[in-house]
Amino acid sequence: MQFLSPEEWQAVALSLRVALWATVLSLPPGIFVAFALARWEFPGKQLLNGLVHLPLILPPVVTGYLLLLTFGTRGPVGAPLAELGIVFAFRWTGAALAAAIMGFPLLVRAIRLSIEAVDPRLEQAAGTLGASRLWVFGTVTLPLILPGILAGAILAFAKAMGEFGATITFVSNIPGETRTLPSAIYAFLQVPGGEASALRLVAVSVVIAMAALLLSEVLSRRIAARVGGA
Amino acid sequence: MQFLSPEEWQAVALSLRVALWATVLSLPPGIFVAFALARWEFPGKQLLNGLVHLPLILPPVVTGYLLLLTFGTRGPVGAPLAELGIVFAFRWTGAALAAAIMGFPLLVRAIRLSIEAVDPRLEQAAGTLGASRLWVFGTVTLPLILPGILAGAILAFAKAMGEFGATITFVSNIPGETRTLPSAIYAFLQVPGGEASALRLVAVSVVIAMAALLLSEVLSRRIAARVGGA
Amino acid sequence: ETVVVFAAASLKNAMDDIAASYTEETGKEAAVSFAGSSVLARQIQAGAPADVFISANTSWMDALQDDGVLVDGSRSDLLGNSIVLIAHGEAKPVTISENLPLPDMLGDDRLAMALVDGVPAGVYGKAALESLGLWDAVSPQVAQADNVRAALALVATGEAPYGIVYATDAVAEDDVTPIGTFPEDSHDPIIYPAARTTFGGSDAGQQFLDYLKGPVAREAFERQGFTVLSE
Amino acid sequence: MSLSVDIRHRLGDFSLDAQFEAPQGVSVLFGRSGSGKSTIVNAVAGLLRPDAGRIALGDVPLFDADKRLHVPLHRRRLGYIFQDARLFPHLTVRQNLAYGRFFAPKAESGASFDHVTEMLGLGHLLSRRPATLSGGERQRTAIGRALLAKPRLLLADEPLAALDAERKAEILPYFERLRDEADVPILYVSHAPSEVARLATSVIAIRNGRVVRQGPASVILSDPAVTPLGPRAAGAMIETTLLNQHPDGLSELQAGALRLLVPRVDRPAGAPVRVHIEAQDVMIALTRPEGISALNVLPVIVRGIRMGNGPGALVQLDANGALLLARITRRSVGALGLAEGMQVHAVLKAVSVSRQSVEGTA
Amino acid sequence: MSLSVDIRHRLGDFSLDAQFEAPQGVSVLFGRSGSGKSTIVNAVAGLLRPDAGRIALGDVPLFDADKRLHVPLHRRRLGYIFQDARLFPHLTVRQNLAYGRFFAPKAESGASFDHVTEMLGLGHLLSRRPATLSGGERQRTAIGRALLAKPRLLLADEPLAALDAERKAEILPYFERLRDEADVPILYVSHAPSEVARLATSVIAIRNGRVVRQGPASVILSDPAVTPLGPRAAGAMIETTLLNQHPDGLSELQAGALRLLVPRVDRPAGAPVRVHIEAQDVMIALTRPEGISALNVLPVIVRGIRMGNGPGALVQLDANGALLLARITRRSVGALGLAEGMQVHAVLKAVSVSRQSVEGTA
Ligand SMILES: Nc1ncnc2c1ncn2[C@@H]1O[C@H](COP(=O)(O)OP(=O)(O)OP(=O)(O)O)[C@@H](O)[C@H]1O
Ligand SMILES: Nc1ncnc2c1ncn2[C@@H]1O[C@H](COP(=O)(O)OP(=O)(O)OP(=O)(O)O)[C@@H](O)[C@H]1O
Ligand code: MOO
Ligand SMILES: [Mg+2]
Ligand SMILES: [Mg+2]
Repeated sequence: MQFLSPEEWQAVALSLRVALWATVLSLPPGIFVAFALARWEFPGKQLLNGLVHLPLILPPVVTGYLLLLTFGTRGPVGAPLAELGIVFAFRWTGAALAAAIMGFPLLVRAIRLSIEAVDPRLEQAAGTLGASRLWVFGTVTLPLILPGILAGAILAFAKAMGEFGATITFVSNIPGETRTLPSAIYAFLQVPGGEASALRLVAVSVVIAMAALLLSEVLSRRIAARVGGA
Repeated sequence: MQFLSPEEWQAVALSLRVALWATVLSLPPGIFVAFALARWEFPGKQLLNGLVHLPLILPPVVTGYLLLLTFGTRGPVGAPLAELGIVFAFRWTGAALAAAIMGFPLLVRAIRLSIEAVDPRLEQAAGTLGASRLWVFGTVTLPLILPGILAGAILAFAKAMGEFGATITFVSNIPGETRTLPSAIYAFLQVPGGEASALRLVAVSVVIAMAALLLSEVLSRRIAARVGGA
Repeated sequence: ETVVVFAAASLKNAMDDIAASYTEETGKEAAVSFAGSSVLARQIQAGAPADVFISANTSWMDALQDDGVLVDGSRSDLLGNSIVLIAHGEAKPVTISENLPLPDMLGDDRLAMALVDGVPAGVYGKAALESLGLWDAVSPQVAQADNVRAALALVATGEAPYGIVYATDAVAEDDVTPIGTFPEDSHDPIIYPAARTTFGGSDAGQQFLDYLKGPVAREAFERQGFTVLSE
Repeated sequence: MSLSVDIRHRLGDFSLDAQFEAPQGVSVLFGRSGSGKSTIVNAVAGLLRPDAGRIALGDVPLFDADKRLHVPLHRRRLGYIFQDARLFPHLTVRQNLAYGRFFAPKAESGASFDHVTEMLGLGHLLSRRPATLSGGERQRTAIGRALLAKPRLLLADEPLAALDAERKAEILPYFERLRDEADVPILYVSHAPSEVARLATSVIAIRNGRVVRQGPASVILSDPAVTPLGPRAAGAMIETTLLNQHPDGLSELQAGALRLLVPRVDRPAGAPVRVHIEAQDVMIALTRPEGISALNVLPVIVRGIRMGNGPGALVQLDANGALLLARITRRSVGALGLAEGMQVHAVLKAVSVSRQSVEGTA
Repeated sequence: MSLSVDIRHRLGDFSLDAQFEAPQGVSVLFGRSGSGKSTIVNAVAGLLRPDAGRIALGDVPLFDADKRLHVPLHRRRLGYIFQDARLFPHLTVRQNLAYGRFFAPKAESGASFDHVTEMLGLGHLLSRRPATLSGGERQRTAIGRALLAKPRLLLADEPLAALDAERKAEILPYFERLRDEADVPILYVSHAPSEVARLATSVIAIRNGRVVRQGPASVILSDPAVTPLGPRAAGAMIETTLLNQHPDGLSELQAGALRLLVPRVDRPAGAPVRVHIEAQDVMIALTRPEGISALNVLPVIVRGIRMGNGPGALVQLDANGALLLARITRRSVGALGLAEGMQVHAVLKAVSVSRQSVEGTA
């Protein structure tokens, strides 16, 4: 007997894909927004900050509902995008979008904290050596905040692996396309006798997330050792 | 016509109470765990780290279910506590517990990052001046990580305001006792045409969370100004 | 060609079996998306590519019909269900009527239900208690969960001594005993309507809808305790 | 290329109002702790935007409050050696050194990597990271990093404070060579009189955010009325030519009719050599003393006498056109009956014209 | 109370193996950048746990590898003045200063807050935060903070490197007073010969992690065979008694038959005064020179001559029991025909026995 059925494997694979894409694609905007919030002053800064945090504050179902309204095939953003062939609704891409948005506040917060911890005098030193702001960012700030980025990314990844409410509300729970691990777990929990199956899937998702966590610890320790010496 | 019905006001007040308590009470253990993870080496460290992150990884409903099994009046932890008069089941205290646990990984991550950013040489300097580890922590580390604590606390608070799945599964939805804003929003979303009512409550929860966010920004800026000079 | 079915989550066990045999017999895939009826209905309103929708209550199906996203004439009442009073552990059966001493049975404890203002099982339960004149007495003690299974879990763990759930949910849980069924006339009939949506491909949807009314599906539904309404 | 600074700026209680020209060569900003030296350097570097005024490097304006011009720091191409090294903790010493080089125009020539690492004794540290370096090693790396960026102006904020005397002596010549060989003006903050005496082309004395005195080092350091470096360090700066090398390790220098014997200066005959003679190393004798270990005894004329508040006095002496300062006691002024116009002898020990105050200009 | 250190430790390629005793007074750790001075100080402070050996302060062991003893740093009660100030950024200057005081035993006496702030010129900075301080202001605050913690041992890692000469001159006396008045040994890292000459009771010379020479400052600094401070700073340390004050601002000192005129020393007659005479400030004359500005001309006997590799030589002179060093050229050694046992005159300028090398012991 196999530990997981083919359908369950499919859910595992899908969840991994969704979480990975969600994390990877939200990194660039996450870093950018974190930097803007940490270092710049601009009108609407607090609004941006609030917007970023919204998915954390709202019940996930509400976020999912808003996503459905906005990015659905009839939504104000989803419709034009659909014309361009970019469809989120009821696709795994939509699951990734939902996961990315739900993880975004975690990502941004973590990165922002570590940007704020970077000594601006080091960046000044890089500036005097001829590095433009962008270069300073790439060669000094970015390497120094790597542990923070890693921490943020792992949080976002873990969140993406566990995200359920917004995902199921936005893209439903279609096997092979949008049925992620948590959706599968949810479905099992809705019917008599589903607990055992649910627990198996929970175990799988815990193992994956723990592995990611451990990896990030090891990486971040290695980075710290490089920077901190010893 | 009032914007919110008395019952809805009750939900708002309850959510605030739950989120505040969840945040405040999870701060001491959060700081402690963050410090342990950031600075100490001990067997089971990775296990602790994993455990802290579990609520992030698991679908909230699963977390709620596990809480029910553990902290229910008949659970292995809930039963002895109930003898002492500490009851979580169907009480707002249980909602606070669920919110605290769901927010814990966010809190710990944020604090941990800022602890890692504290220059240990400052702590050494305090040591040479006669401060024991505890004093060093209280007089040097803690003030320096205040922005991180604030960031973590606001994340946890926002999360607590939005937490739904674990809360309703653990302590269900009892008006005046455990019906938090998200539970009320969820209930509205279950019926056709409930969107308008749900949106009103969403607006309330957004306003509250934004206010908290803004407050934390202001505070954290003030702290930064104190520490960073200028 | 794959048929996409949106089905209320409480149908999962039966629908999984039906989808499997459907594939076996027709060689066509059936992808069933399980979620709460409200979630699925909203998605269909937003243009979800569902061929067939099976709701756990009539109100959401009514809403879709008003929106004009259902294929005319495709709607039918597929299944029926009943709600039962369950107790934690072993318990004696009771007769559910106006005379049921439910408040005394509860004492200071809670009665577990699904959300009485939203989730179908909770709505039916509340209506039943109201028509029996019990609601006012017990309502302060009702613990509402976000779905029937969560309410069931509250009783299974002993957190609440009693609960009201679907008959179909009560059967498989060892730690609870159904001690009485609510009279059919104490609440609106519990009906699971099914229909095709205008966003689905017509052929596959109709074929699956027909299959749902066939003997294989009937057996699967009945195995889970549902009443099959279609002829 | 020269740097001209004219800025006003407030920082809390502190107000800066500084005008000066730093000509080609090394301009030393000199003043006590908190007088505003780092603030000025930061303004030149572009780290700080002054409230008012202008800063220009040659014809190139770097800052002009009226024109709302503020060239961003990375376009100024200034090598800044910070008081605190500010090495990049995530880069090795080698990568730190190479950092600025990467952004420098490839076409322009500059100090070679190998040269700089060898001179600063960094060779064995190249693969280390800053966290494991000692304070001095860190500062040496910072100096190398700035040098390798091919800067148009070098800013050095007490770059040698953390170094031991030997390292200082090793690194100072490189600043001198930069001053003399490259077209790179250097704005140099220092507390150390020996560094000032040795390096300065011009000195800018700062007090409480104001420039209290500025001018060529030779003028300021030889002026008995100003002793910006404290009385001990007052002295004369004399431009000489290397005449020849003696076999016992001494070099003979000439300035007009003046002859000086100094410890060996490694330059070819004919090379110009600047020597600094501290006032306290000069004694005055009425008659030429005989049987004495001092090798340099010069006939001089007393040009001025300035009595101090304490027991000391500064005497300005004219040695055939070259001005010397002698710091002696007021008692001796009286005992010797010194007066302006008197003909006396200046006795200076050869060794007091130390290696540190001798350097060649190529 | 004296500090005894005997430790071995490895750090990457660097290995430390140091044994020394630091008696009451100021022990200066002297050695070039990267030689291991800070590492030793860190081991004493308890910031670093050496691989092997022991460290004790008087009878109290602080570290003993064999006994697995490692007193935690906060129980060692050592005031540590770091190379980088390490002020607490979230506290004001006042709070930084008061920090250690809070943990010190209330019963014990120590420098008063007002005294320390005044001496260090911190009065107007008390409500500021470290981020707004200049480098020197920061270091002064760090010194004050350590002093106010009532330490049993003061560790100072190049505490004055960032200070200007005037501040140095102001702060040094306090270290001296600490050395002389309080029962607080001081372990002091310095590159600056003038600080070493002035402060050191004993000198510990470090090279590549090894102690190459240690002993009382007066012995080490007067020994022509060792010039730990570089040839320029070699000199003699002479214990004298203040004889009387002259009206023209000079003080007369006596050491046996020796008389010295130095700039005024603010002490009562009879007070002991230690003077440091740098070898380069001493000239040798065969006959007593007349009509010369130098006030101190002492009959001496040549005790030893050490030729250097360059043009210089060190001559040890016996002035009635007090040993002097003179640094002159090899040419002069030849020209004057110097030899051991010869009777000559040492010429030292009064001003060269500067205020900086004169200090009293109460
Ligand atoms: N973690 C480490 N790994 C490898 N080498 C190290 C480490 N820490 C210090 N060192 C080396 O140990 C030696 C001694 O360093 P230390 O800081 O004690 O020197 P120092 O004498 O105080 O120098 P400075 O006068 O420049 O402050 C240096 O060569 C340094 O490079
Ligand atoms: N942000 C600030 N707010 C108030 N005062 C400030 C601020 N920054 C600097 N100062 C003051 O400005 C003055 C000049 O500081 P600066 O760093 O230029 O001195 P410095 O001459 O470089 O001193 P040092 O030799 O000690 O490095 C100091 O008195 C300092 O306290
Ligand atoms: O199957 Mo339901 O819509 O969760 O009662
Ligand atoms: Mg400065
Ligand atoms: Mg050091």
